[in-house]
Amino acid sequence: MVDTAVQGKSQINTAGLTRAEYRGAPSTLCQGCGHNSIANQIIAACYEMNIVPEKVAKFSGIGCSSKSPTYFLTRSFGFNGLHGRMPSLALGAMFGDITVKGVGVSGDGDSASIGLGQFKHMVRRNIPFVYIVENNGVYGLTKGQFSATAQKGLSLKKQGTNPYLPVDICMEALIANATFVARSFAGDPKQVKELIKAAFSHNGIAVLDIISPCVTFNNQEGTIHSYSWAKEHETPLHEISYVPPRDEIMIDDFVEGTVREVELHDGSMVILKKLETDYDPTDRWQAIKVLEEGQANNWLVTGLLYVDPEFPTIYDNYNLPDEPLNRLQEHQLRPSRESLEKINQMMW
Amino acid sequence: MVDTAVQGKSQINTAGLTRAEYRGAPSTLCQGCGHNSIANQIIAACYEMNIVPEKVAKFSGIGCSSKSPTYFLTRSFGFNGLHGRMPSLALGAMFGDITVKGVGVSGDGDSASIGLGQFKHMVRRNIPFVYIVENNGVYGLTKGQFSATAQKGLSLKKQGTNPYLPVDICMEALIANATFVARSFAGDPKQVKELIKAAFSHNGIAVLDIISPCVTFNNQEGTIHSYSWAKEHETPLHEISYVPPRDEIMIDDFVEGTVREVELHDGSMVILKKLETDYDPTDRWQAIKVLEEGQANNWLVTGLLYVDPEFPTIYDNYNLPDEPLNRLQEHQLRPSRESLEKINQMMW
Amino acid sequence: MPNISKPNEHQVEQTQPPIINDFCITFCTVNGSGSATANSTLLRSIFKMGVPVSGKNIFPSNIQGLPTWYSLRVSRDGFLGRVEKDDIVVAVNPTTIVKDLDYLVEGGVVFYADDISLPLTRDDLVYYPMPIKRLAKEANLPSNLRDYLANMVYVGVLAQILGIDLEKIKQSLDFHFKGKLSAVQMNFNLVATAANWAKDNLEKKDRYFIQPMDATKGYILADGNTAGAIGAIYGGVQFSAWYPITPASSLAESLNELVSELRIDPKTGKQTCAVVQAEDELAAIGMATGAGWAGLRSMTSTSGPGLSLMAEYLGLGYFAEIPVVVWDVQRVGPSTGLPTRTAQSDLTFANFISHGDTNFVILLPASVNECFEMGWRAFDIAERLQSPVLVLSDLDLGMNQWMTPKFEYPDQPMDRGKILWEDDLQKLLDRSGGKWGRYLDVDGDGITYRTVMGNKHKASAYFTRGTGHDEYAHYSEDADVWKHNLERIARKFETIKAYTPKPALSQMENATIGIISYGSSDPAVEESRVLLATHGIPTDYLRIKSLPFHSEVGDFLRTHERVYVIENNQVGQMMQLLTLNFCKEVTKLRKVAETTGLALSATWIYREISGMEA
Amino acid sequence: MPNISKPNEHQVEQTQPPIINDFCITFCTVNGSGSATANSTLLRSIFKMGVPVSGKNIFPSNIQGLPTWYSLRVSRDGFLGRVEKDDIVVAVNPTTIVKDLDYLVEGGVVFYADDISLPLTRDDLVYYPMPIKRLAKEANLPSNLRDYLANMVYVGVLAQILGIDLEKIKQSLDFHFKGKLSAVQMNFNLVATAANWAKDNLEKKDRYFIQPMDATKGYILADGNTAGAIGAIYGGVQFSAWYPITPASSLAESLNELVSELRIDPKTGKQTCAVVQAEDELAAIGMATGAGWAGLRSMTSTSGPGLSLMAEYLGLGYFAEIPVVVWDVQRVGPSTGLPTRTAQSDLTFANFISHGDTNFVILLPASVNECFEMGWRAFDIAERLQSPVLVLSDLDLGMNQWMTPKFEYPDQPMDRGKILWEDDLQKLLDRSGGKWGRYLDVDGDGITYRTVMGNKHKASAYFTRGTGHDEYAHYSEDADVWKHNLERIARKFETIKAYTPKPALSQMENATIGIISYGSSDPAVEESRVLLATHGIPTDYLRIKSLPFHSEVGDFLRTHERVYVIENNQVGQMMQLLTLNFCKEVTKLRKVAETTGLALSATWIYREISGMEA
Ligand SMILES: Cc1ncc(C[n+]2csc(CCOP(=O)(O)OP(=O)(O)O)c2C)c(N)n1
Ligand SMILES: Cc1ncc(C[n+]2csc(CCOP(=O)(O)OP(=O)(O)O)c2C)c(N)n1
Ligand code: SF4
Ligand code: SF4
Ligand SMILES: [Mg+2]
Ligand SMILES: [Mg+2]
Repeated sequence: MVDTAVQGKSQINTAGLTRAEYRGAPSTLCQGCGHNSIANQIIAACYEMNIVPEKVAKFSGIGCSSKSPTYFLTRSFGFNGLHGRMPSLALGAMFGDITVKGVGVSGDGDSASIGLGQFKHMVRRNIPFVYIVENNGVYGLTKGQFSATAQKGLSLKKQGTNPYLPVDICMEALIANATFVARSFAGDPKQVKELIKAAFSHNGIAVLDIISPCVTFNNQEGTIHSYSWAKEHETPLHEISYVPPRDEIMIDDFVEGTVREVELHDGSMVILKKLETDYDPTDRWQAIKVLEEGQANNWLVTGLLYVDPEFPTIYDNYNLPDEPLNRLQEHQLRPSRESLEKINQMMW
Repeated sequence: MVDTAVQGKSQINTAGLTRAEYRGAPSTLCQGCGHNSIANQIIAACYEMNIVPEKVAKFSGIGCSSKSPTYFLTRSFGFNGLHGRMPSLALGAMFGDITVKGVGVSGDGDSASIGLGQFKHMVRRNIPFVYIVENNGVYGLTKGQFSATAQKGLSLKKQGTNPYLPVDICMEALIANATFVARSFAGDPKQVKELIKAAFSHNGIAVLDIISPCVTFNNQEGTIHSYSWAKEHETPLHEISYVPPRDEIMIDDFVEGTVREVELHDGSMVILKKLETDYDPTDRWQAIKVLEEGQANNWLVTGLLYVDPEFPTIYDNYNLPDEPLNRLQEHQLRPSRESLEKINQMMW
Repeated sequence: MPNISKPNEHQVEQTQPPIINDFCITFCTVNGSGSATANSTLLRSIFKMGVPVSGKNIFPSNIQGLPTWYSLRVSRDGFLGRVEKDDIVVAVNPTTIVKDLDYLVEGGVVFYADDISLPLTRDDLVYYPMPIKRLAKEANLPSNLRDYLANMVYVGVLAQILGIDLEKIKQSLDFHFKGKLSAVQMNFNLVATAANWAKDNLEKKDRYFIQPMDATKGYILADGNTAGAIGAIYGGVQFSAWYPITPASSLAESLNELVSELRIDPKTGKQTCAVVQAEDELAAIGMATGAGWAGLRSMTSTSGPGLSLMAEYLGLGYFAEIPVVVWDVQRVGPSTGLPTRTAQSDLTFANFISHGDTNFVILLPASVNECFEMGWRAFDIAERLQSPVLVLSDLDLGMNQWMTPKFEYPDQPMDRGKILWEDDLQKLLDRSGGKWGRYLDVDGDGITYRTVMGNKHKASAYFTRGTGHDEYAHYSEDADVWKHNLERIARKFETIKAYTPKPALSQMENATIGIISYGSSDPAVEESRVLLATHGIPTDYLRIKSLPFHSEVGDFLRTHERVYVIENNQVGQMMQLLTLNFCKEVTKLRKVAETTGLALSATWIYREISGMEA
Repeated sequence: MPNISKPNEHQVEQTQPPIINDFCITFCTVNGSGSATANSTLLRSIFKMGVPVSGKNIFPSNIQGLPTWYSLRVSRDGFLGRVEKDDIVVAVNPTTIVKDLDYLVEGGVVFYADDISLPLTRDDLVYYPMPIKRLAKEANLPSNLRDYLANMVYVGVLAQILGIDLEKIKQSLDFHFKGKLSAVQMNFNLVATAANWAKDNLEKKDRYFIQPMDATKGYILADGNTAGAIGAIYGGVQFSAWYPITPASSLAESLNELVSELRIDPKTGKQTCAVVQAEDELAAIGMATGAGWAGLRSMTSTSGPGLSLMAEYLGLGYFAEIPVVVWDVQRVGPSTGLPTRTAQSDLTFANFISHGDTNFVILLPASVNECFEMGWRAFDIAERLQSPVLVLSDLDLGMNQWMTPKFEYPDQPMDRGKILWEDDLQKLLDRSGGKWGRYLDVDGDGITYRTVMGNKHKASAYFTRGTGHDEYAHYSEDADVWKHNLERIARKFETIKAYTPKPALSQMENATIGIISYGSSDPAVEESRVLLATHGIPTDYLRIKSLPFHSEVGDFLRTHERVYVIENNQVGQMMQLLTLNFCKEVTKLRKVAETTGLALSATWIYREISGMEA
């Protein structure tokens, strides 16, 4: 309905590219790993949004999740950084060319254990960036130890029982004044894809906490990071569709009063079809509340929890040139000889 | 009324000590610095609670605030650690002797900027520990740069204008499932003291976010870390009094229905005299709400925001001996010769 | 696919003598496929037959589906190092077979899964097909386990062709599955079936044989990480904080498991050691430092990236004088490097770690047995020195199974160093006229007396800090105080040499040249010395066991014409430290170093040295 | 309180000749009291009189109320290093006066606030009372400023007694208060009043005089941190991330201020550099590394503790080959150490920083002027080398005001290194038959071509990582790939020697011995050489300006009988690096190193060397 990209798999989108041109190297992750599904949705979203791969930069930390940027968008620059320290790396890099869209893929260990501080501070700065946490409750790459998002009481063979309450990535993002917060589930590809599209259009930090089961180490029935639990308990706040800028919305596609629309900074729209209740994603307080409720009721609340499309970004503090910073040349960067003479005269 | 310690300054408390014996070295902080008042209340609280100084261990990071553990309880062991990394240091140390009470003094830079990750993870582990953040919105010791709790829009002479929303220490603690969260103001010594007493009695992490103005770098009228603003906008949730264990509470001191009582793990009581509204500090959700409200209304909400006296602590995961771990001797620590022989037999 | 009998016919000369208990088998599989059980079963079985063995796992940095190699070396002479060539390849992974065969010696042997299409690259080899899929299928196994169990087919086939005792295989399976009968039976049945199939269908055409020996008495099979953990347990470790990282994780994980087995006080039923999984390495070293300060025998274990994150805290430990043990199970750096490959390249970083003038004791275990020994001894040294002690192990030592002498019970009581409890402090005060200072050098050895948190003596408390302080632990910015304090601390590192392990010397008759090496390069060095001696180059060998250097190192340098310094890194880091400390002898030093992610091999060392000696 | 004229009478012999423009005044105050303005006003005024000066602030690690010293050296010969003794003390702090007077030379001078009770320790001195409180009170100043302004009293008194031109003082105040007339007037009035008071009430009894000279032409007054920031601005810095830390903060803070003055594009009105205050040093180096990767001239600035936190990222920078400039404005370590004192003790740590085999270019500015120069040059080197470049300054250089030659405009166009934009890449592809790899060594100098984020050429993108990778930036765990890649990277550090500053040689006739030093020890070394020469010990001097060493260093060692290595740290860290690199010459090396928190003094160096030469 609102999917404006071409339909066929081998067809060319308005960027002149086939879907295949958005692919990455073959995945080396386990078969069935949630992270692979998410990579596929990133590919689909970028293809459908007609994004030019060269206008995207990919970042990650260290972990199975953090490997995945190699598995999509080969034609984008990428940087697989240090464990827990992707936020700073990405923030610095984005200044190089703010016309490039940044996307980071991290894990729950990477962002909630070692990286909690950097994650929160990046969020606080509201840099335009799509920050995906592939959340499986364990350290996959080091063989299944509990991460900070692991369920309290979870028992794993080699690890014993986790005594701590989990860190809630979305709550952390909200409290840090994130301007776009969403939760989803790798097993709900349609929602993942639409959220990624919206995130790419958001002018600010967009945090996506995606439950992404680790089939090798943490997929026990009945535990919160498993496919089965997530499937059973997923409670979407709405049905989400993304409409790109300049696309006509066929408002009569929707029964009056059954949708909410949020216009993002670039003119694109997020159409939220109401489900049980009417959820307003521009109310930060409601977002916090629905998370608390979800926790109390064992719901996996998914969807766009919160968005503030117009909050100032970090770039607003810097009066940056239109030309990408990294293309400026010597004459634009080195002040004149005379100016140094003036400085010398001032120095005594 | 509930102050059970001796009254006169030179009198001896039930630990056999004078108030002077709780003092520290002379302060080298600026005159009027909020941190000094807080140190004085720590002295007063410990004296009045009859705490034996040797049964307290003091910790801090780096900053003006972190210097203050030298300015109280000279007879307690202390460790002035690294910037932002006090939580881990203290956590490890406390295992040495869990009969010792731990108190940490940190700053907003120390705990909300560089130390946010360690702070949150310490909180999450619910180690019994009094964690005081002397919050002044700036890095005092490095001469007044904005910290992560600095007010948005604050303009300082050398620093320009702070573009970011502040980190809210109490909110961060609540979200991290702290079991005792309070906010106070260095200019409200009575409240500070009673909260410190309650914190010392709490069996779990007790986070005290105390607005403590930096008179040298961040005390401008009308800004949220100044004495004047805090005085004007302080909105106590209740009038708090601490009653030590084994003390009879004269319940008729209070008009029926005007107080709430919370019994802490050691049998002591926190008596909360109702003010405008009836605030229930055992309801985490209310705590979050009142913070949001405070923010919206420009209130400095103070008092005991939240307490859960019975949540399991980190020690509950470890079946530790009654005897302090650091007093165990060789025969208790080195397994027998035979046991090693058994291991050798198992190794092939 | 080449005819099986064909290459055999015209390549393997039947006249060549059999090769008994002296060859290397490499298993080429993919990770996550369950081959580890099969491989270690074979290793254990051969070991049980009294034959020296070692196993090296060459695995990728992912969880499932990429090529993995396991090299099992059988060595009647007890050589345990890596060899450059394989004698036998067990080829189960079609994607790597071409390259895998390249590594075979002339006339080597290939056991291959019969659904792989063999490459035509080598016609000098003996090929044995193995109907892995078919036998596994016929065995009627639970479908979720079939792929894992299938590996037992090659166990059975190899057992039959090489002569591995099926009874020992059964015992090994029993060990592996901790006596769980159904599992043992299910696996063993397939082994037996496969062995039978091989007996009926394959004709022995190669010359490799396993024969029982009596060379493993007094030895055990273990990995260095487990050994380090056991050592720590017997060293009385009371606190460990760690963060997961390959190849160090299993040290802390073993420790965690062992605590509940070995460190429950029989009297009180209470646990005498706490293991905390921290949120990262900065926190892990912070926690361990706190615990060490509070009087606990405290440790952390990590690998290179984690060590980098510990730099700031280690400087605090040095300067505030806090005992703590840090295991660095090295992997290939710089940076994330090759997380699942081995190296000895953190040495100079460890030596110079943290800003300002610092120094550290570094222990260098060279065997699994020594991992155990240094596991306990490190605490004695740390508490004696009151400073961080670093133990540099590596992936090869830490994660691979080694034959090693059995662990020996500590030959010394614990040395808790100069710690004062209430009575001790009172006595000291009585003796000294009331004078005691945390940093007061009473004994003149640079090491001062400490009390710890919880001490109830009124004079016991002091304030610890990373800033300047005087002998009484008071804050000081005074120039002389600073200088003298730093000089005293430096003196401790002279004192401690009486407590740290001296280098091990091994001599040969008529040797005029020497070798210096350390850590996991030792087995390759030992073997290379035999090679060199056979070729007329006898060598003396000094193995460094700890830093700072002992005077014996200088003596060794002085008494040899040339000294080869052998290590597994790029720049020759031990060579650098030797140069720094024994610069006058430097013209004698020769660097023999490389880093490829693999352990050094004796033949490479032999080539390097004999080349330079030529 | 001693009678003022008394000690004077029987101590200062009027027959002694006057001392002109060659002495040291130390101002003893408390911090946070506003004395900094007074002190720098005097410094500037004397400088304006054409007399060489330098000022050193010795301040405590707190904000207010503790003793602080400011030593103002006047040196007609242009010596700028620290001196061990004071000639004149301005005593305003009663708590330190006893010790302060101890530092005075025989017959020195004391200007003291007349409400201080003078100690009776020295009767050889000339004492001048100053009615600071009274004059300040009578001046009718705004009460909130009175205590600060009161310091102007000693400015006036000293001006009168020593002969400092009041007009220059006015100019200095004008400079300080950026022309704010009311402030200038208020301060100057008090100066004038005090000068008048002194004229009327004090009789000159000492022999110290300031007289105009013409020795400051072509020189400016500046601190190293500001100079470094200006240098960076002229180096085209585009991104800086930092975290506050003494003594480095003012570098980033200056940079931040300068951007809005100097780096607004006149055409677009846009800002061409972004300065980000990070949440800590781990984040600062992360941001700077990201920006460097994205093609920005990127930097961070910190001190020891921050450098420790940067260890992991620097290893990534080395291995992933990312240009980034890291300033370490050193303070006294280890650990938090003495945060407000100076040292050169991060050298070996910087050299070996990060796990695994690494290497780094280290620049060693020795003067404020060189801070400027290396400020811009560091970017050229970093982008040429594609690796982190460390600049080691220190507190003495960075935070103190120095007389220094004026900044010279960069004599070379920017070297952006081997960076390819769309057209460049296309040309390269055309040339090479479509072959381009991020890590492919086309030129054989170890340095490969890079594209950066935002390049729209379809072949430009690659994936950067800290794990093993091949020439095309693809993930690889291959042993040979690893080894060759590391070898190529090592080669870059040979190549770069053509780009890094060579050591500076200064010779004397008949010198047979040499001195090697670097950084802020230079002024003391230069002065000590004059002292030594005067005592018959001529020396040659090689000042190291960068690491890795150039061949000139070896030449210098080879051509001198003994070489003294002079530095401000405990273990002799440059001496260690020299030993490592030029071990054959090591018997010639003599360590002259100490660390007390203060800059080295020429007399100390003189005593050390002449002692060893004796
Ligand atoms: C500094 C550092 N410490 C530890 C490691 C080891 N390590 C690699 S991945 C990882 C955890 C990854 O967990 P997560 O981010 O949840 O990703 P997942 O594998 O579960 O997708 C760890 C601890 C490292 N690479 N660097
Ligand atoms: C690793 C490290 N980085 C930076 C510093 C410098 N530093 C000292 S105190 C401080 C900030 C203190 O701020 P805060 O915690 O708010 O304490 P305050 O002085 O305001 O009480 C900083 C950045 C340091 N000591 N260590
Ligand atoms: S180990 Fe878990 S997280 Fe890693 S690839 Fe496998 S399933 Fe995914
Ligand atoms: S600078 Fe600020 S925080 Fe520091 S002591 Fe002074 S008033 Fe307190
Ligand atoms: Mg995970
Ligand atoms: Mg602060």
